[in-house]
Amino acid sequence: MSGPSIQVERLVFAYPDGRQALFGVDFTVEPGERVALLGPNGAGKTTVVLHLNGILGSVTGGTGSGRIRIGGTDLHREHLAEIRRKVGLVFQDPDDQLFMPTVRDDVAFGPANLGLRGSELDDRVFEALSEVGMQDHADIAPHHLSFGQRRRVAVATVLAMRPEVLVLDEPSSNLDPASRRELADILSGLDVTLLMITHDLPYALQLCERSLLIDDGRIVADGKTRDLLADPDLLSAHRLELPYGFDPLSVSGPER
Amino acid sequence: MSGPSIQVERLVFAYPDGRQALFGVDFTVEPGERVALLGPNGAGKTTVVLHLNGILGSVTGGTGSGRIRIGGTDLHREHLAEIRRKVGLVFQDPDDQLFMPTVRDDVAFGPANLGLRGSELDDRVFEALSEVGMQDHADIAPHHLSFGQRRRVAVATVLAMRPEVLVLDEPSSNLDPASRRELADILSGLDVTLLMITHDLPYALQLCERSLLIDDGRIVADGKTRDLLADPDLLSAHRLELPYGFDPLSVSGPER
Amino acid sequence: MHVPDGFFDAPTSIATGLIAAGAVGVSLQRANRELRETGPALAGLTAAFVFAVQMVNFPVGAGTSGHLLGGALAAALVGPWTAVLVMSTVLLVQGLLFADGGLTALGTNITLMGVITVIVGYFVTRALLQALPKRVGSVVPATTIGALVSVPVAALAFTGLYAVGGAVEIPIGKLATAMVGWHILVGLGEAVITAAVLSAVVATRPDLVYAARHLQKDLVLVDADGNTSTVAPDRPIAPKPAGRSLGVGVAFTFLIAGVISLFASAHPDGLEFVGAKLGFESAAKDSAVASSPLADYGVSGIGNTQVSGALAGIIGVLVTIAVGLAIAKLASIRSAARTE
Amino acid sequence: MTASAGDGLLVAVDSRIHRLPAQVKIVALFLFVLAVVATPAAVVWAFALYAVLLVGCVVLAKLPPATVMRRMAVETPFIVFALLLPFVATGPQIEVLGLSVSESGVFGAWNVLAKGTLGVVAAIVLSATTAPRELLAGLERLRLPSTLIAILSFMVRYLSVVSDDLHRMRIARESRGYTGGRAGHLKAVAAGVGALFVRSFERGERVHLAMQARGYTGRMPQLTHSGATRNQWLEGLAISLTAFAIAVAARVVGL
Ligand SMILES: Nc1ncnc2c1ncn2[C@@H]1O[C@H](COP(=O)(O)OP(=O)(O)OP(=O)(O)O)[C@@H](O)[C@H]1O
Ligand SMILES: Nc1ncnc2c1ncn2[C@@H]1O[C@H](COP(=O)(O)OP(=O)(O)OP(=O)(O)O)[C@@H](O)[C@H]1O
Ligand SMILES: [Mg+2]
Ligand SMILES: [Mg+2]
Repeated sequence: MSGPSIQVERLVFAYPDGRQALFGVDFTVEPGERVALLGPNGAGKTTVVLHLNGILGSVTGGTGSGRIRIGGTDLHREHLAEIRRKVGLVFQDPDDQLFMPTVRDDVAFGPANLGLRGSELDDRVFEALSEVGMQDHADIAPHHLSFGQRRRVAVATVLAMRPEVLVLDEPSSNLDPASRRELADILSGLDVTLLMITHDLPYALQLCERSLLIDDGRIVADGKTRDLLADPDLLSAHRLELPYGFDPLSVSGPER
Repeated sequence: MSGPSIQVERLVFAYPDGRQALFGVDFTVEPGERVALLGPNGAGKTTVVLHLNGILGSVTGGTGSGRIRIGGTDLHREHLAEIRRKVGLVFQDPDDQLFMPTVRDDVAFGPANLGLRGSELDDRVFEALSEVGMQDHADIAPHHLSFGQRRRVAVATVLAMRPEVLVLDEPSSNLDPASRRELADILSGLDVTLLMITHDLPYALQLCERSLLIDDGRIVADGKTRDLLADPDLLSAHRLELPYGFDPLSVSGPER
Repeated sequence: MHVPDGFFDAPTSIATGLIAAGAVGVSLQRANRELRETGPALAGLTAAFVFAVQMVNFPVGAGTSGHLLGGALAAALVGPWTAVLVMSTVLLVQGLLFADGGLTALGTNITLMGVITVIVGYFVTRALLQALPKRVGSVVPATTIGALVSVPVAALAFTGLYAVGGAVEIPIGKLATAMVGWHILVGLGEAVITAAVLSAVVATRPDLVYAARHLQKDLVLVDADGNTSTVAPDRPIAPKPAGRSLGVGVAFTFLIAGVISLFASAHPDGLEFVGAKLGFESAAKDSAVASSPLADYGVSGIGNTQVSGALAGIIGVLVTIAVGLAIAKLASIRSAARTE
Repeated sequence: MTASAGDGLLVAVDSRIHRLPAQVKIVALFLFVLAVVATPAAVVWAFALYAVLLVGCVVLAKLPPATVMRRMAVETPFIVFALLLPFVATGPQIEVLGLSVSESGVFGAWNVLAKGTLGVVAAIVLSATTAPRELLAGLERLRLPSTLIAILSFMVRYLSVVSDDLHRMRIARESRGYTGGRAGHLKAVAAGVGALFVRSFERGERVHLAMQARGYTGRMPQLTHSGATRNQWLEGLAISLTAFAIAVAARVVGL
């Protein structure tokens, strides 16, 4: 890739019902970085993230302005397919992500579009499902899984595509604690650029060196996760709080 | 109420596609108790909880057996309406819970079914929305809210009914940390019997004196939350883990 | 097939309006039992789906397209009475909000697309279920054929109405030929969609399919002590076993075809009986070619062999049934092989 | 997530017609269409007057003419039919532009076109000025049986669920590298239509259960009180009454 993995400039966006969600968002993520996107409910996190592979925004005819570059390529209509292959997006709601009749088909869908076939495809699917511990559920319909299981499958569908940029919208919510840790292990083992939305600040600290704090459709802070979390005024101004008894300075983060 | 708030005996249940989810669940919750329901993904937590007001199970013609009593009343078809008035249920997926065209109508739906009208109804709606901090969004369509906002409205819809027994399926997931604390404050201020599913063990400790641990459709532990969380073997056998650096003995729980 | 305002004369509109009102009235009473168990949500969803399905204009060769009706599918899913209500609701919304189908023609549209497709679809389905192996999977081929038959029959009924109360006189034979030939193709599309939807529902939630409720397998349960027991599955309202369905279904189908042939015969131009094979072929060809640059409802070109619409209609229905039975046979063999 | 069917075809501007209660508009629409249909096709001036009335409505409702034109496309099949009528209809033939066409066919074509078009435009005015939810309230006020209302309200709601689901499926598909183009999408939708149905079906079921959990017993609580005043009735029916007057005049006076 030439240039930063993700480059967002002056992004402005309003939903079709007229509510403006973004008021000029700017940030850059370099290749290989792991960045957490923090912020209160309704801050615009999901809205930003859905722009990154052209689901929302002017590229698909939405109302907004600004510029997005992924790996140096402008997010233009003609590059959409290519960019969507590069950027793997795990949606906040697993139901948005799963649409095939069985878990296996759903995970196979992406790699099959990349041209994988036969045993190679099966291996890829099995591997992705094993990573999230769902290999025994391959033949079930996704909507017959528990919510947490669906979330795990949703992560697997994207892992199976081996994207260059991995964007996750609250991947750890509804996961049991062990799965949450396992997911962190998987994510920190991957060699990708990572952008992760989360409300779990210790999780952000554990996985991401850097954090962006967004509120009311604007980036209000950008810096080392540890520094952000150590600033109680900043946190409380944006409805963020550390869990009781948690001290960001006492825990080792990913910086080492 | 005469007798325990919730009494579940030998509950067995299979989903229509043939998957058995519960293999004999027994537990009792006394009036005024706050109980956390813990367990890994796919353990059957949601399935148990959906039985408590007759959404799943033999009472509505489902496949299963066992007996459920709410406040001493058997969960029979003829008591269904009464029991549903007593038991307020917040679903795991807010999209299942919100179905009216605006947030206001959605919150008003329950109380209106209880017979409230006019300004009394409006007050009730406003109060419930204020409790979750969504009073400014009353006229918006629920599906135009962010995920966390939808979850808050879902909680409000049930609070507005002032149930005697409050059952919550992962109410804190997708909430920002401040909302999470505010929700805990609201819940601990209510004078109800509480049964709450959560994957957030410190949250369980903070709110609930007692916990049930369920795995593979069976109750595997029942006791003081503090004791359960202090048993690392039990936790790790059922995919539960305390967050890094968290010591259940160091924190004050609700027992005082 | 949506009829606009002023398409039929007043007596026809009023008569079909009365038929529709009667059908809806009876359905309202009878559907209450179905609805109490399953709730309006499922019916509403079926309505939304039928609506969506009617929006899908799928290509039927030569660059033209037709739209599906969905009556047989609705009947299989929610039961015939509720299905009539579902279809009526869809048509009402289309008329009010989408200007699709005129409001004064609402009765006509309900009769054609709501009542006839549901009745034909449901009877054919029930009749075939008698003949097919007694298991849940049989519902798919049975309803598929119900769907396949219901569309051309509705087209025939349309022609019949036109013969009675069309604002302008045109050769009914030609109209019937075009309508039926055309709608056999639409019926094929309808069959495909119906099969796709139903097989998915049957595979995961057989308890949701009204027509299959009495065919479900029992479930095995393990209780707290590890004892196994077998219980009957969730079975809200199952259709009563219908002994004479086959006869009634076939009779109804031919009644419609026959009534139309009467009108057609009364018409001076529609009386040239041509060989059956030839007639049917040219009917199919006409409808594919003559209407090619045009959207729906092509009327076959002029100067072709004059074909008796009634004959073509009956042949069309017969061929449809034959093809349908063959598919049913195949499908039931295949699904039997799969369950083995 | 984007274009939501929940808002239906409403053109969100504020106008006199938008503000009228839905039940008034529904009744007015029915009466208008009845008047149109009852008018003999030969009385051309009556249809011109109807058209003027409708154009007045469109202007009063501040509807963009382009939108109205676009929505008139539903009529296309019948325009086609009407255009064919002169050629296929029987009866005495007349010469038009060197072609021999059926006299009754020409007449019939005019009949179908004029009445159909007026009906379509009138319905467009209703749908563009009334949100689905108001429409429901209006139908309920008009005493449509509650069973139908219940089905209808769920249908309206599920139209947006299903269309959102379709939209989500498309996005989920594309964000995983699907480049099937239009035909490919159709194929994928056909393959996924069953899954989509079950999924929506189960969501419908869960929503119904959620409603029951909040005390639903089969009747939606009346949350809005949109009774129409007498002035509103008069205002709304003015056009329909004019149309009726025209229809009567047309029958009496003739050409
Ligand atoms: N489909 C939509 N239509 C209209 N407004 C919307 C829509 N989705 C979200 N919004 C609004 O846009 C704003 C930002 O929403 P967004 O979903 O990006 O929040 P978020 O930061 O992801 O919040 P959460 O943590 O709750 O998921 C909110 O005010 C929300 O109400
Ligand atoms: N609609 C359904 N049809 C068939 N099986 C189901 C359905 N819903 C859940 N299951 C299965 O039942 C089991 C229990 O599911 P349940 O939803 O109760 O889990 P849970 O404890 O709530 O998990 P989570 O923490 O992930 O929400 C799981 O194995 C799941 O796959
Ligand atoms: Mg979000
Ligand atoms: Mg659950």
